[in-house]
Amino acid sequence: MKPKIAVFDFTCCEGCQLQILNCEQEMPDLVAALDIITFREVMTERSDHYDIAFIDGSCTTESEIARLKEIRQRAKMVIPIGACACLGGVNCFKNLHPMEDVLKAVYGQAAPYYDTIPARPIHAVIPIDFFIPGCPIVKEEFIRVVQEILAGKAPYLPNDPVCAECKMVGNVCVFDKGQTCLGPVTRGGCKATCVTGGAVCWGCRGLIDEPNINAEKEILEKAGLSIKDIVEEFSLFNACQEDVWK
Amino acid sequence: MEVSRIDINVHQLTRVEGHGNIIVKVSDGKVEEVRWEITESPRFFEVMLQGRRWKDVHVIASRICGICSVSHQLASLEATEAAFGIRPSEQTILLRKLLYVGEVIESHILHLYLLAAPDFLGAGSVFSLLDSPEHKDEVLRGLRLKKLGNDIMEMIGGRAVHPQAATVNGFGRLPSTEDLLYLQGRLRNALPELEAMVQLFKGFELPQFTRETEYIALKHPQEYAWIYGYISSTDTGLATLDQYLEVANEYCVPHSTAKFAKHARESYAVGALARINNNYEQLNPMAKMAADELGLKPLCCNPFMNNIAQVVETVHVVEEGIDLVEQLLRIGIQEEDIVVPVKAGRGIGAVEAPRGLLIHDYTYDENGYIVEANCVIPTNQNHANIQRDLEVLVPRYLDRGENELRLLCEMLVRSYDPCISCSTHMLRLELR
Amino acid sequence: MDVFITSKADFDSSIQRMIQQNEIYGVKRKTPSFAFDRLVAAEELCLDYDITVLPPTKYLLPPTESLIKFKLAPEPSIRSSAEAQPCILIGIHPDDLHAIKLLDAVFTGSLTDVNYLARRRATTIVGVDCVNPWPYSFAASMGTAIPPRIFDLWLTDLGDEYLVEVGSARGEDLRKRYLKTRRAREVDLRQRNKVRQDWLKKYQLSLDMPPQEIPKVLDEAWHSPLWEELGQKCLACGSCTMVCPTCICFDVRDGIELNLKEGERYRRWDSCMFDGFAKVASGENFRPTGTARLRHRLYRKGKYMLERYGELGCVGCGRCVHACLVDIASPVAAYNRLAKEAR
Amino acid sequence: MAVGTELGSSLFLPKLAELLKVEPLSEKEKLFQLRLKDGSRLNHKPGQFVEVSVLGIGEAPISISSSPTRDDSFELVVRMVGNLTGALHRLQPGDTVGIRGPFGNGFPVSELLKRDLLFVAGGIGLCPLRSMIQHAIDKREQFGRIILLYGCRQPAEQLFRGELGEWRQRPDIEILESVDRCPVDVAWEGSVGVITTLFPQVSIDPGKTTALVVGPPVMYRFVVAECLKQGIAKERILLSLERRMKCGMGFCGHCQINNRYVCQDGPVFSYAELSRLGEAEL
Ligand SMILES: Cc1cc2nc3c(=O)[nH]c(=O)nc-3n(C[C@H](O)[C@H](O)[C@H](O)COP(=O)(O)OP(=O)(O)OC[C@H]3O[C@@H](n4cnc5c(N)ncnc54)[C@H](O)[C@@H]3O)c2cc1C
Ligand code: SF4
Ligand code: SF4
Ligand code: SF4
Repeated sequence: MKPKIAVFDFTCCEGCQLQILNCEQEMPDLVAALDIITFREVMTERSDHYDIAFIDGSCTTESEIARLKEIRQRAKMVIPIGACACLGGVNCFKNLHPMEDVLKAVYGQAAPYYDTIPARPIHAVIPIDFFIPGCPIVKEEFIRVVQEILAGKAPYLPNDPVCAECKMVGNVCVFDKGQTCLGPVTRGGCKATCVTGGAVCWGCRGLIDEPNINAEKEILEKAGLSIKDIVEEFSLFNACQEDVWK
Repeated sequence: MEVSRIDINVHQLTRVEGHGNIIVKVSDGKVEEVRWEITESPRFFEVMLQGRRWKDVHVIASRICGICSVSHQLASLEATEAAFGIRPSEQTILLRKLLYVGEVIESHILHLYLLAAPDFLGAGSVFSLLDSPEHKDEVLRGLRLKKLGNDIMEMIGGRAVHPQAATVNGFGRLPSTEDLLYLQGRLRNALPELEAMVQLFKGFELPQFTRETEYIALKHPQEYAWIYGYISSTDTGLATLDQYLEVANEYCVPHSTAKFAKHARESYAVGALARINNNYEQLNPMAKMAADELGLKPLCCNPFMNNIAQVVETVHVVEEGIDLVEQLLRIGIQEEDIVVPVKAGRGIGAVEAPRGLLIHDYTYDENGYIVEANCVIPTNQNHANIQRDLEVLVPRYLDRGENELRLLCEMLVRSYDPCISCSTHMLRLELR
Repeated sequence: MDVFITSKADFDSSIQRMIQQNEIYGVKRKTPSFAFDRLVAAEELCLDYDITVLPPTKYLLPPTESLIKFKLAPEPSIRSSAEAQPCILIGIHPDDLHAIKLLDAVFTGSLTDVNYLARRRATTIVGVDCVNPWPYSFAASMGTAIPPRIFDLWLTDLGDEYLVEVGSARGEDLRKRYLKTRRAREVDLRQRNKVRQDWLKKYQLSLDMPPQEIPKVLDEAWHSPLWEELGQKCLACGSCTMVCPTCICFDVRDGIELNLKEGERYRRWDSCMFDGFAKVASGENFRPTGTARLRHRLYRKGKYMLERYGELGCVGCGRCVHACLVDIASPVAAYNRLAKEAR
Repeated sequence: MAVGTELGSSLFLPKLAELLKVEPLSEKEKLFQLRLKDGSRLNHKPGQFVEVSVLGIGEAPISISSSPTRDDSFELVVRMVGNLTGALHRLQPGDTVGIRGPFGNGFPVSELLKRDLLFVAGGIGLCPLRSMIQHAIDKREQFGRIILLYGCRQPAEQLFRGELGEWRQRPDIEILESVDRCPVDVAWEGSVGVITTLFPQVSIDPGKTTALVVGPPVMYRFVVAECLKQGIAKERILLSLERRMKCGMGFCGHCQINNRYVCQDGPVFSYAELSRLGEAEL
């Protein structure tokens, strides 16, 4: 029996769902191996009988909480995908302001019609079975997770920092170029794609299980960042994980 | 057929980016309500940009939209560069244009094959088309073209969604000559596929529905404008970028989390059709032939033709890509020092995102931190026009019955290729 | 000894011909450093480089490498994927060649790793003396700045010419096919000895003892406070091991296709500095702290490898010294400090 | 240089083996009987282990729990703890797995000849010991006394209950059993308490005895102390260790303890040797 797959979008840029659609070469095999039954962005058909729910985006409204609870009830496996769903991601920024102010400022008189709550990752609302981090998710990792689930394996979640893969692909460390990087404390598995792509690691895959935050802060300071800059660096994708890095 | 009562409530329209509803109520043969409603949760990006260092700004801006992340990045980079008084090198501009070609191909093909085509082929999704022996090959062709777009973005930008290489005044990583030669081959090989795409869409029957409106797009004296130009309107002619606020009058409407916009009339349209209506003459030869073949001529006021305009533009950008690669090979890729002279100031960046005119407007302090940011999103500019189109379409097709009318409404909205999540992320948050 | 001289101009055109007919990897600029990469044109080759980001051992033990391929249907079957394409590595420094000597001892000793052996045999090694030691290297004091005799060809930069030493039949064949040489004379050899002495003096870091003494120092150092001091700063990022030419630890994983009919087992670089490296399925972690891991790494380099394979596990290239962002990975700093503690 | 040697067959290439029998032993452990498909014998020594693969899932080191003195099949006991072990538990007789090895030194059988053997097994530790126990039973005349101290957390976790019953019948084997705790409604004739409580119940001749100890890491320290107290020499206390392992050949580095590789130099070590290794923490 092919597993029945649903893909849901919450508050996000939908780039992670797009990454699924970007598996152009694998698409025929994916369609053959999976029974994709709900995927609003590309499907009109839909069904509520799914085994695995992939969730893109973070939870930012009351109605999304309700929707998540319903998904949890129906799905055997819930797998958040992407920084917004796994970490809260960039959405967590609005949490820094009181929600009534946010609403009033935006909608004025109409505020009571709208529903906004502090942004949060999916696991803060419902229990999850696994997660695929990244902003956006890495196509190859998505495929691998699907393969492992199909094979009856618990999917592998990398816990080595980005630096390790950055070295494996042979990058020159950006600290050597006078830039700064969150690679030493960020969960690898992306092949250090941002450094390889000419940028730095912004921490989109979240922190590793036991990050040495003090050591990281020390090297950022040594590289000339102010406390404010360091906070910004961490808060780009990890604003909701404040308790770990503050 | 006598239709006295219609109650259409499309909750979360499918095969579009983001969340929107279509509500149509007809009773006793009278149209009581036609509403295009946006329910996407807002994300307040303009506030997020406030206080950020210049080097992170385009990284954050990219996250406004996963589908047109390159557009947001480039508009953002242009705004920052304008604020700092930077003029990027020829190489940087060529590479940006090439990156853009990748995005336009990917985005248009995504819409044409994965979102729109199922309507014309009577399917619910591309997945069921892949299962059908009749359509499988067409879909595979679409996927190949889509991959071409993604591969260009990967090679030039680092990856397809939220690429990392483009930075203020340059590229953090440059393609090699072999990369460019490889792309050249890939682009050339795509030409026959484009021909097949044109034939496929020629076979689709589009509703003959027209409604005159204003079309706004960037315009450039020398080229079909993508990432540089003036603002051009089919009603009022040219305007400079700093007049953008007069053009895009944004306003809030009840029950929508997105803002609407108007200019010379009560609504206007942006996007592929708006571009062709403004810049038809600058299309490449093959693209013009495709336009001819598909019966697209300015001024075209059938919103469903936006699909066709995307087909034509896809042909155009592949040709443009071949040309850009040749230019890059001619000048030879050089490593450049990326110098960024930070200073206080305001800058505006404007690009034609696949879905239409996109503007970022930043004000920086002397240390390169953002003081104020404003963004005008394509789909916001289209919401009002979609609403007006629906208001005219519904009474005209009332006799078709509820099901067909619902499909027509959906197809109409879909033909704008709306990017709803973008459109709600730019709500201004003024905190006191 | 077969030693020859070739002019630099001739050498460049030889390389160009070599590139046309062979798969050849050489040292190229990778701003602000250098890297071994596939050569496309002779002018890309930099033989006066200081260091490469990754050592050339990446061609013998690649970051990921398929070990076996299998089919599950219709009948289960497995085959080895040990295979290698012939290639030439050009520009290997003496210290990196010492590392290869150690790898040979590990992988072709009492048990043979055929994946390694296949690659090793397919690889022709053209080395070069290090003219510009980088500031983090301490190879001179490790005795690894002079190449071991396991090369096919060895180049020494004599100004306008290279001195070319032939180390194997394969090297001789390469010389005959591509290089325009004359036999070296006594003065050339004297010149080589002289420049080598000059270069040795350029190393900025040095071990305060003969390298053979390191194990003795370590014998007394198990409880040194140094481990704790360094260990708590460790990011467990693995950078120090990833860049090291003698680090060889790997993880083994299975991959399977979406059709569940075929797949492969592959190995991938691993690091004893990762916190999960010694963790078993029951949750027990046999090296749970940065302190224990850092100590293990430096013992392995300075003692265990020597005891097991007859070669030190550190060749003094200095890559880890520089790669470590918190400045704790340096073997030379640690060994010198421990020696001082012992005195 | 060895580089000139012939490319042999890859040590990473498993042989295919057929599952002949799958038998649940307890809630979490199953016994697997296997035979190599190419008809060859495994040729292992008691105390060695194999790397078992389920293709597509992975590989894990598993002790061989049957004696080479039996037939051309061999037996493994696997506790379900994760991916590979979970996949094994889903297999049926007739299915195929991959086998590499045997690996490791195994018990030093020739040094054990004529000696009294004190087997101390904690939980699943009985599995590797069973290969040696079977061996000693099959060649009973070659060894002195055979004493087995077997401790589990509770009666239901006892493995090989049938075989234990047979051993208990034999006059030439002495068996003492303990459980950490026993539910009130379960009949239990052995001791209640940790395994070391069994020591005072046997009298051994320390000069003639070799202790063979396998169990969870926490058990080792206490059992070793007890053995020493009984006067058994450090060299005569043998322990089998578990470490993370990926290759079984001393390449991958995971199982290293100081300069020793558990997969090659072990898994059986004397306490004398382990006490010199700082990382063994014994
Ligand atoms: C010499 C020896 C003999 C053994 N004999 C037996 C026996 O007879 N019977 C028995 O049941 N068991 C035995 N074991 C233990 C058995 O090998 C493990 O239980 C088994 O490897 C678990 O594999 P798994 O795939 O089921 O577990 P998983 O938990 O799924 O682990 C899978 C793999 O992941 C790796 N892993 C574990 N933790 C981490 C982490 N934190 N980060 C990254 N990777 C990790 C492990 O290396 C393991 O190979 C023995 C072990 C050794 C060393
Ligand atoms: S660039 Fe970043 S990820 Fe790469 S090694 Fe340096 S710190 Fe680590
Ligand atoms: S331990 Fe450091 S200095 Fe020594 S060989 Fe490895 S990377 Fe080079
Ligand atoms: S020693 Fe340095 S380079 Fe090595 S793991 Fe620790 S922090 Fe990383």
